[in-house]
Amino acid sequence: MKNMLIAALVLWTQWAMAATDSTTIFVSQILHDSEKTYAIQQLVARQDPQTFALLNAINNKKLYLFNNEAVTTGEKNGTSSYEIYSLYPKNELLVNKNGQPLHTSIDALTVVEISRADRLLLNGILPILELFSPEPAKRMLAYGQLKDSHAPHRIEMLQVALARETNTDALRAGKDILYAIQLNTTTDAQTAKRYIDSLAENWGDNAPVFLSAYAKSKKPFADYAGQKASSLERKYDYLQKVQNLFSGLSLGSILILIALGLSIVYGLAGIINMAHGEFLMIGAYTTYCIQTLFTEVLKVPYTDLLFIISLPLSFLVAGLLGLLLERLVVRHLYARPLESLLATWGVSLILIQTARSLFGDLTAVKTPAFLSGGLAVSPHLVLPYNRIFIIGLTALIVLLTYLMLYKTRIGLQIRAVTQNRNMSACLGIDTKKVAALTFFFGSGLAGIAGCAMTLIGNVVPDMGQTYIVDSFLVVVTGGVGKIVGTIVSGLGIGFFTKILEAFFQAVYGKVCILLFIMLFMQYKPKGLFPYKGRLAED
Amino acid sequence: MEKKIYYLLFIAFFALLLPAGHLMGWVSINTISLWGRYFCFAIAALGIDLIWGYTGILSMCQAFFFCLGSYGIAMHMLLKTSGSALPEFMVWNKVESLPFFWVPFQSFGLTLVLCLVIPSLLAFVIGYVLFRSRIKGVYMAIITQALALAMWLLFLRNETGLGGTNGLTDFKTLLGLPLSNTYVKLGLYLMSLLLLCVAYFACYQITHSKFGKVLQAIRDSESRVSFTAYKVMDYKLAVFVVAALLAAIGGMLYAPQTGIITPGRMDVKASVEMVMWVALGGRGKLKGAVAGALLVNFLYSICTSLFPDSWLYILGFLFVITVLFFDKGFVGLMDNLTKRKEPCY
Amino acid sequence: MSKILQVENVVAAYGQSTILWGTSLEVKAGAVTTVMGRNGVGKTTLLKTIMGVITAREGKVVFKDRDITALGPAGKAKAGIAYVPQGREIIPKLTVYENLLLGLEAAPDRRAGIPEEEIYRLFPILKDFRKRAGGNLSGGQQQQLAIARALVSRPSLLLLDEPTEGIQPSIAQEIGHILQQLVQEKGLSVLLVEQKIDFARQVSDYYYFMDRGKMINHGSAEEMDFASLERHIAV
Amino acid sequence: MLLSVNNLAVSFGGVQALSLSHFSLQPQELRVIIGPNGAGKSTFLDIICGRTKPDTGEVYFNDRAIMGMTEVSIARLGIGRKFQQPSVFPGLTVYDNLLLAAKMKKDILSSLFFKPSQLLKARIHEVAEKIGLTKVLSSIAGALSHGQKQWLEIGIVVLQDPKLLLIDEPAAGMSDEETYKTGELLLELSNNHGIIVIEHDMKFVQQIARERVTVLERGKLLVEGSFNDIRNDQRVIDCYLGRNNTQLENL
Amino acid sequence: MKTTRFLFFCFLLAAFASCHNNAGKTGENTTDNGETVKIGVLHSLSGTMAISEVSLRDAVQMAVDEINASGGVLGKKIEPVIVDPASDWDLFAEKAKELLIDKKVSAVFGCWTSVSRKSVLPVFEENNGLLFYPVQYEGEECSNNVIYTGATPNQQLIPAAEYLMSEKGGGYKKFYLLGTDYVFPRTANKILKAYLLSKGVPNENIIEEYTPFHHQDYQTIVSKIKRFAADGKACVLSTINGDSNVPFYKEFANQGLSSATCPIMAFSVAEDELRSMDTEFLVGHLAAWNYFQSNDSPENKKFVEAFKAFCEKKGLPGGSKRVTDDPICWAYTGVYLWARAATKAGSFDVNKVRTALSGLEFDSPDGKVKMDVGNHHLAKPVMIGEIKPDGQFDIISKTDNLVSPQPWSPLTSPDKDCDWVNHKGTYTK
Repeated sequence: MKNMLIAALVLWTQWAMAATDSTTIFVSQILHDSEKTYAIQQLVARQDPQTFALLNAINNKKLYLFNNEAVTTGEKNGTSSYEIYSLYPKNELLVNKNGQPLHTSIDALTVVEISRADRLLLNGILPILELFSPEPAKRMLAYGQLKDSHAPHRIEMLQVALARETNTDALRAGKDILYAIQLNTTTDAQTAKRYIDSLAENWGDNAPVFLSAYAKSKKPFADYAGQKASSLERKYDYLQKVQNLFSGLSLGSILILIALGLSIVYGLAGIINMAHGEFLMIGAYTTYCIQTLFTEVLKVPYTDLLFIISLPLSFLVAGLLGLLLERLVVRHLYARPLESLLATWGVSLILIQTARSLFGDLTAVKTPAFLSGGLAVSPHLVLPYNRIFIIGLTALIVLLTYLMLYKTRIGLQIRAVTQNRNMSACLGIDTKKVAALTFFFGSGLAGIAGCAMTLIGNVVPDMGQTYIVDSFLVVVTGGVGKIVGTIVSGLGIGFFTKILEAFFQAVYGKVCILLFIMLFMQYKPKGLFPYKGRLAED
Repeated sequence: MEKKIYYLLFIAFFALLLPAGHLMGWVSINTISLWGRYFCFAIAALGIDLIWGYTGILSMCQAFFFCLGSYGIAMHMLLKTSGSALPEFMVWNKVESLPFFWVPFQSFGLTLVLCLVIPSLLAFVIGYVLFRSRIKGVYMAIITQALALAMWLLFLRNETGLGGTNGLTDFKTLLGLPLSNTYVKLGLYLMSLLLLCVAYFACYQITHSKFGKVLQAIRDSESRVSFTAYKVMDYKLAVFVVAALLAAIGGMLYAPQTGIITPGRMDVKASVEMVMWVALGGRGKLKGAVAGALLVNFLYSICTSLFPDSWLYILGFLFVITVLFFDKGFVGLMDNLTKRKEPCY
Repeated sequence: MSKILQVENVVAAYGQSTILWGTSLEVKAGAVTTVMGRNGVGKTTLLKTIMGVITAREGKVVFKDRDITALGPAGKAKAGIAYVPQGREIIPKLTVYENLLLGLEAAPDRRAGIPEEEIYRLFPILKDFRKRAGGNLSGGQQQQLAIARALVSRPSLLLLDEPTEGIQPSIAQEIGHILQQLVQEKGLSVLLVEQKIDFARQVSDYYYFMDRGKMINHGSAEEMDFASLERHIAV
Repeated sequence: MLLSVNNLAVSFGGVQALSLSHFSLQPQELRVIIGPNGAGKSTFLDIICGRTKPDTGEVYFNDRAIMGMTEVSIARLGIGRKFQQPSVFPGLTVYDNLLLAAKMKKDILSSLFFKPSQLLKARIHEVAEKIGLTKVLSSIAGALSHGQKQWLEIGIVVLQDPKLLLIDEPAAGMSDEETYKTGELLLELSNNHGIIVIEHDMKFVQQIARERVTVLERGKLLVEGSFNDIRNDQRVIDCYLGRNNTQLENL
Repeated sequence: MKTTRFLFFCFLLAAFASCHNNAGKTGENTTDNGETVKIGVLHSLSGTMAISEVSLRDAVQMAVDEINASGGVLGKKIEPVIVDPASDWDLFAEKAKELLIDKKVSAVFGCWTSVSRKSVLPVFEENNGLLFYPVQYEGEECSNNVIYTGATPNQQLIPAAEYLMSEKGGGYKKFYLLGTDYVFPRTANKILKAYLLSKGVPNENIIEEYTPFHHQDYQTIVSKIKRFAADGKACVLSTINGDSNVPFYKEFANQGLSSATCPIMAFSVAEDELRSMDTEFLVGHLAAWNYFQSNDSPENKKFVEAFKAFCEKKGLPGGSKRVTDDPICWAYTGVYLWARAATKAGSFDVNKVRTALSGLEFDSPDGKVKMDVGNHHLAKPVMIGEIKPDGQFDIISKTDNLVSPQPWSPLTSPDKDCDWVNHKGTYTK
């Protein structure tokens, strides 16, 4: 407490001392409701980087008073508390006495109202203002906007800003512009070549554009720039291909995740479960409910933990509902695949409508922080974390499923029961229990898939329908009841879809995939991995 | 003999009594058109019963063939309605001249021929590819379902030149007769009824001929049929084409009575629903297919008005319960109720 | 000889058609009891009813002085009855070893594991084919596997349904030997359903004749008149 | 020569299922093939009737190469097949089962406008009489007993009026009496047809093997000869019949 | 035998049931018999569109309840006939016929998608019904039997594009027109493109792209946008529909794009869609509408409160957490417009009500709006909103005056216009 007081005192004295400065006076006018318009005009005219943070806060409508000091909010921490940055005279993160960032709820801050008209005064200096924005994305945008600038003072400003730059992406974007401007202004051939090299080496977003523009000019080393530009383009195309493959992998993983449960239920139990997609929906809604329950009913602040615990819970909930379905409906339909298709279709109608009346409409789940954004493998190759997570999850689940089915007693029982129910019973297996368990497991897998799907899309009652036909195709193409087949065909269809999408539009890609599968079935009518030898005959 | 009387009564009721009721002012034209549309569905359902009920091939793309018929006739009507101008949707789609595949549909005769030929031809090609590689059972169901999905997506695209999601709508005349005219509606209704009767009779003949027995034999044991020197593929193909034809005929009558045809009629759901009619009515029995199509659609119409919030539950439970407990459908259920129980082993 | 299984006036049916019309039978402990009869008289149905695959509508099944009529197949398996059905019913996509593992499901003590040594001594072919899919074995091998699988559960009663159907003579003969060996060495009780007199004569201690769902004659091997037996099976 | 086969070989998943250098059959000959389980006997029949495609080899039927033809064309040439597991049409009546099998034009149009002639009806009743199914002609085939189905299938094959009948384990699941009757039926058929029978029941084999018996082992021809030759052949005894076989001693 | 008889009687019963359904009222041409006047509500309560349309049913119900509570119209209580066309376009036509022919309703409030409107249009024209259509649409239509309370393209698209190009809007120079593949996005983009070209935006700075309904996988498209936006000053004009939005915005954020680098201006994202969405990725992006819940006029505050209270009282999903948005506001306003017009005309007759609607003014939650004299559309203000974390919009721009509706965009159909007073609907200038 004492320390706090002293700190406050020190801060206050600093502010009081600086108040003699006219800039400080304007700032204080802005903060304390007098002559705001005039003060802002003055600050804009001065173009003093020291005030940029403050002006930025005005522009972003994030200017607050905290302990009588101008502050703005930074990173959000939890549901309602933020990091706080002081704005003037110093722009820095406020810390508490332990040196930890200070977190404050938004209610503890007093909003400084600036009218829209006043905010519009900033338009003139916005480009350079944003150079000093605390958000890297805005800085990047600001660098971009200086592209066509030839005003020397702006270049200086750019250099100043780059000197302070900490974010690598923003730094690259800034350098991109700087080198480009310098390249275009220089008259010396060797210097030009050096800048060309720097541009290419830096490889910002605009580098190919600048280089090819330069290549069109009659300036020295124009051809050289052209070569560099096309080499960058080639590199970029190559990265695009990698990105495409990654997209295919991620789509394939999703398909596998859905098809796996389907394959177990359908391939091994002879049930075409048209309601499988609805278990996916149930898994997604479970995730949603857990989040709502904790954050809105129990008022616990949101943490990423909620998503982690929803994973097993969505397995459980979807599985239990699957169990219920098995008891009520599917039990009567073993070994009648076509009837099971129709009955479960009816069930899926009911489930969708139930979800609709329970949850009403479009909902979505908050993506955990550790899964937002992406892994920047190289400047132009960003692999989103949520997709990486899904790929990893799929791999893990495939592994667990494999172990469960082929290395445990229950797996053996499942395989036995699904191939010959009566004989398994005669061998002493409780077939009802095993069948129910199979269905539980299959539906549970769909539930996990649903939980994972919340990372990508929204949660809607008919979300299950989106992928269901594709997943059936995966199962059929892979060969019924074969995990390996499901994996290979899931990945195959994922890759092919993405590759074809690069050439055609999504729809035509899909039609092509289907034609391809039909042709494929011409010589592999029982899927990729049919059973061989005597087993094949029936 | 008694049986025949009821068929005659059925026809008499719908062919005479209902129109008469309309002329007397008891039955609105809307009800008449409604039943006319149900008859179109029933025609398609007969096809499904042939291929699924009798031959045991679950085809989940019948709605696609249904729509091909509908689209054909709709294209013709739309061209007649818009006269020399381009159909409206092409205008906002930035299409400047009539696409080549629209041109033949300017003639009614050609339209009729194409509406029948295109679905049969497609069914032939699809059937040839699928049956050649001996895809059957669940594989057949899934692949045809995926096919329906792909076609649906294709028809949804505006580039396809068939009106995209909006489909084709706002037809005014057929053969120069205004579609809004009550008597034209009545005529279409009677036409549908007539064709339903013809289709029923034809299917009856087919299923009671040796051809029909071969179909059932294929359902029971395909390999035995081959070893008995029948070309299984020919038979399957024939019945697949016949089913597609029936669906297309149903579709052709459907479009003018409904006034719109959209890809929504051919999505995955639509095909499964069509199969559902037959399942609910009683697969493997022609009257089951007709009964299923008529009753389910009737329930759909009634329930969406009477119980707008809960009809899906009602129909959903009906589906599930029928499939679970009355696997022979309405007809089977009534057989059980009315006939003395006999060994079913 | 004490009796291990007693079937009293059992009536059983598939759906509407009744197959067993009050069948009674006793199986002696430590001996092979054979049921014979023409095709379609209900022999297989009798075994299925004993095993619980078909529920008896009337009558009782008593096993080791315990009424087990109401138990399902799994319960009966656990009580100590092993069943080798007609057509073997090997789980086709499981390996031979996995099929054997399934035998353990009904064993009184799972942890004891498969008595591999004994099984492979009786059926050496299974050792070589341990990792093959059960469905890829030939008919004779499958029959051996089915019996081996039944033995893994250490049953006190073995139900065998036409073990020689479609089996080459040498293996049929071998199966006969093994059966005799099991009965003699381990005191296993066997209920055999068979149509071929030759095989039945090789192994049986006691005979029943069945016609139209009922036992019409029975007697021990010694007192059996095979001429009249063939007459019964004829018609 | 009704059927001759040269250098036939097929393997499944790397395992040689059949490798037969030569096999031939005279018209009106009844040939029994025996051999251990898995010796390739059924595979051999499968290849002849077009169900399995061999890797190499030639099959001539009436001096016509039939390899690569479809099941249907082979069946039309006059080869009929009875399977190990009875394969009939369980949903149709016994009469319809026989009707469909009867020799006639089998394309779609003829089927559509087909009307059974008196001659055909008489023929069906005649065959039904022979296979003892007259009383159950109008019942559904699925409701027949195992043995009746076996006979119905034989009836189906007979009505096709093939020149060559391929019959796989007709006695399986039949009592001795039924087996005997089946044997008599086959013998009668062999007056007009070439027949290949696969069987394990040695008593049955003895009954019908008037001419030659072929023994296959591991896909290869082991020995061919009269029943008595075979019965006493040491190789056959070792691999198939077994020593000290009480059943055989009864023969 | 008996089965056939049974079946026959089933059909008999069914046919009679379907006749009975409408037989009672046949012969009576007036609809305002008795104490009540019927109106039809034709919104999907199941199927894909239920997500959006259920709220509109609720809004209509609320307006009806309010009017009934204050004494009804012309002394009669309004009796809504609610049916469920189940997002099935054929069923829309069927239900429209049922409402008009069998139930003889005075007006119908319904439809959301263009295809549903196109499906019922011939029915309304044939039977001279009156449809109040509350959703923003693509224009190029002008039916005498439809009252369009939603926006025409010039009331939403053009002001939004104008704003983005303006200095204060960010001065954007490159435009990615991304939409779901159906008539609204297609027409909207046609108009937008014409507008942008007319403003001197070079053709290569405009990209048009469409995805199918329910598209979920936006990886490829977002990486295209990223490249397009690399050199700055690019924005996305999105007509993406419904459930494709969240995957799109999520992918957008995941690939490192933001509202600062490349804002998305959405024409189909309103408060109701944002209600329980995770708005984290959407914050800062824009939307253009005629109404926002955050509009802080007293009328609107009252309306919002009333709507929440209504939903809570009726036990509708969401209860007091429900929000209002543009279509809800216009669905609600539509009922009042009809009631006012009927009162003004002194009759429920369609022709009279229609005449009375011409030029009618009404104080909607959005402020004063006015029916166009000739073209059956509503003149209203246009606003641009910025998405806030709580799923509401910060109104950052609003037109000062009402923008008059132009069903035929002068940009794409300069020769056409619509007027039902001086011309017979659409005419060539």
